[in-house]
Amino acid sequence: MKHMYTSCHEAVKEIHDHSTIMVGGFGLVGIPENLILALVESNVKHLTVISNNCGVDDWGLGLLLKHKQIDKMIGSYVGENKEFERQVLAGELEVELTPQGTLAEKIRAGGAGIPAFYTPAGVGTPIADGKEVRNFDGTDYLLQEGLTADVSLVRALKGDRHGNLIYNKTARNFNPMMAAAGAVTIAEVEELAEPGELPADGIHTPGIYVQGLIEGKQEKRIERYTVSTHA
Amino acid sequence: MKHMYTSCHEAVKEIHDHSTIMVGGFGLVGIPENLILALVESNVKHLTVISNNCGVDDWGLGLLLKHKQIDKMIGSYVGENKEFERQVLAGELEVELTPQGTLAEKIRAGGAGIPAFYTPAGVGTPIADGKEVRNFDGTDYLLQEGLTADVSLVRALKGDRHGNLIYNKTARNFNPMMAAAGAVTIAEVEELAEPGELPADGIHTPGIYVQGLIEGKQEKRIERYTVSTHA
Amino acid sequence: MAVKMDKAATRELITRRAEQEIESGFYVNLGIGMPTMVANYIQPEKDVVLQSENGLLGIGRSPYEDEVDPDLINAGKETVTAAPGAAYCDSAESFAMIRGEHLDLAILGGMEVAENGDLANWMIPGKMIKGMGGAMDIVHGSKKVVIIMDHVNKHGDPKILKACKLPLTGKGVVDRIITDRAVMDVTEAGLVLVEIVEGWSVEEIKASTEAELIISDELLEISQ
Amino acid sequence: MAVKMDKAATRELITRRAEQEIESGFYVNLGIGMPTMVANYIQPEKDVVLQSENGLLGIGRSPYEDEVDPDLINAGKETVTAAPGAAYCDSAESFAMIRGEHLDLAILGGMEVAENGDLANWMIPGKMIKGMGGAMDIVHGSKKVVIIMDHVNKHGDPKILKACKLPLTGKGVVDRIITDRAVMDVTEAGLVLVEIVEGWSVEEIKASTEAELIISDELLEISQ
Repeated sequence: MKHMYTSCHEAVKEIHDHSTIMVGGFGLVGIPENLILALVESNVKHLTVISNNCGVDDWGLGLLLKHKQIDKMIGSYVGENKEFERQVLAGELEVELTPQGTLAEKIRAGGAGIPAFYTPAGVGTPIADGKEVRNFDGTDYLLQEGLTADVSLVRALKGDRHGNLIYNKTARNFNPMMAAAGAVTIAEVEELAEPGELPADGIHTPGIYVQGLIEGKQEKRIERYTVSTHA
Repeated sequence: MKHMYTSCHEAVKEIHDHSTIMVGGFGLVGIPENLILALVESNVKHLTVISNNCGVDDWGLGLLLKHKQIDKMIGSYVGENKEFERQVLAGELEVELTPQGTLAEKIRAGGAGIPAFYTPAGVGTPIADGKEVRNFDGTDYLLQEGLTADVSLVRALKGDRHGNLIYNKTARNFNPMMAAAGAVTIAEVEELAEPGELPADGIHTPGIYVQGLIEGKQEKRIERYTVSTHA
Repeated sequence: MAVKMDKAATRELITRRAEQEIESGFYVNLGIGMPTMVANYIQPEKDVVLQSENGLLGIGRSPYEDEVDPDLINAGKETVTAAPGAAYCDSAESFAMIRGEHLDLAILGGMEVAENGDLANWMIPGKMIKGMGGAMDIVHGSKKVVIIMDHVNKHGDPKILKACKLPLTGKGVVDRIITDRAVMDVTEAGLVLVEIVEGWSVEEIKASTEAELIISDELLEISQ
Repeated sequence: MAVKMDKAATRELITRRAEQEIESGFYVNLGIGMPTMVANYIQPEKDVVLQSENGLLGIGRSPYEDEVDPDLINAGKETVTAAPGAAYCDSAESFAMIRGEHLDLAILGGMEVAENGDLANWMIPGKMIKGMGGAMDIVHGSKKVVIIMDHVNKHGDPKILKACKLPLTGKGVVDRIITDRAVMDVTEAGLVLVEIVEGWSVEEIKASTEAELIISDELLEISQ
């Protein structure tokens, strides 16, 4: 049975100044909202954050930016955030941009004990600077190393006390790989389940990757509300 | 909508003399029984077969061996088969043994467009002969290349006409990675479903990896029948 | 004789032409922005599966208001629905599909394309760098990469060049370019003009293209 | 004074001692053969999850006859059940768990172990090679690797050596060896004898061990 945190504040005590953390989500979808809020209140500083995006100015990881808690950001797209831009231009924030598929694979590799792999993405681009290029069967590939974190914060729809997680729709995104790549992984779940309630064939993250859970109600802000009108 | 084969005989026409094929399953669990039977009857020869095991003497891939249809076998454990031993010792069959986790990862890499990766398994063993050894952060790793196949034969519990597959329990094993690593992937399914019937969050193999399906009733032979007795 | 069209008409012209690249049975990734609009024109008789790199194979139409699920978006972060027979997956699996060349076609936007198929579409030095998102993976993974964009930039300067000036997204990755003036194929021999939009002359296309253009023997005209 | 035990008693002695390596909260992989038997002795108050590398996290007891599912086996190909809260996964994910060091403990069999932690347990040159299965991955992935085996082979020759003679399964991978005579730890200083089975003397253990043994200051006796 996993540790059941009594609050998000207790959970984020695993994170210290200078920790490297991974935070699940694509845009604002699938982010562990309450763990991020607790991390803001914890006021830990000098974080290295690995996440596909960096939230928006007033939500998600944007809140950590606003409180200047991030020293370095590793992601693939950070264009939704004015404060991000300001801090980068002011030299307050280091940013390492990685192609999205490479980022996903680097995180998977980290969790899977693969120290490095080759990928075609980024060959001949600024991403290749300082990276080994190697030819396999006539095509050039870049060497990319795995990524791990001290703590991973993920969000799931359901989680049981064994740490098994199921994600909802496109809120899955980076969460499963990050769950595996964190030395400590904390899952914020919308619904807690008892062991055996979740279908064993339908688990997205097996419980071995999760060290603790906390239940949390989600706001789920929408970035680009797009609808069809009835004809 | 995917091609729905009318028979296993039609399906295995995708496989020719000298084809490289992947066949799902761990032991006799999760093997595409009827596709293998049809392949035996097709009498194609000189196959390179990638599969964790090679069946038993009278079932699964053992039937292909008996009919001398395999030139080369790539697997991790081939110890359940007398005819296999005979052919290897007689020099009729080439065998390439690969650690099971490395084999699984090589197949995943092949399907995922990763030409090569590093793994600790096999360092300092005969498996490392002729392979690049590289040190990352003080530990030695072997370079291993991805594997692909001309045709992959997999077995699933359920499949829909979009090619989405769901596997049953430990019959999943190598099937999902092989489905992705075959230029042509043929799925033998126990039950056909209409698109939308399978839960979109519970698909193990997304349909993009599957080129055709055939329904097949399985015998499911048991290698080591082991039971508890009621107290 | 140059052709004047407003922005909406230009976009419709380009996206309708891009739609013709999609064959029944295709798995397709549409980039953010104008490429996403191509979905609006896909002919209903075509059996097409749209992939979204954030983990959805089988994008459906936009939701009605009462169908909106904040956990269901496309790569452009717009709320969408899932088509019947859709499958969700994680980002590693999604890019495994892409990198492993399981997609038949990707339609993406471009800032510059070179005659050798180099593409630049992610950063302008000196401006804030927002990131490449999935573009660098997608250009390597798809069996065919089609770039759709205006033929010239807002200053009237060519965007189809002998060599890209901007930092690349991918080297030698583009197969076809569709603009508001023409369709061009990247071939071993060089960049071939294969279609021309009604109202434009070959000379006008050449004049607005820095890259050397080979004129196809079977040059077609696209009616507006 | 040497101790004579029949094979069943020897196996029980070793597997019961091996069970003590398992702490509550552990994720454990048990190898094929004698290691699988360790499961029979796991104390019910321990919260343990057994992993099977063919894709089951949470092995349960053997099924009753009416529960047998041919699609549900362990890595030894025996029919099993899934424990409450179990999860199935594919082989790549299963070995991602292993290689990524998510398992706390692996208990495996051995043919030879060297004092530096080298392990040989998969092939004998000249005999038919059956394959290494998952052993080469498992020895690298687990936080702790415990080898259980007879102290000497059927000819009475040592199996714990200065250097392995057989082809290796892994280099420097073993943390602890449990035999029918003793428990030894691989340390930076060398192989340390930490426990000795009742009835055996330190001199007898030394005589039946080719590797140099350091005798622990806190040597314990295991009662039979």
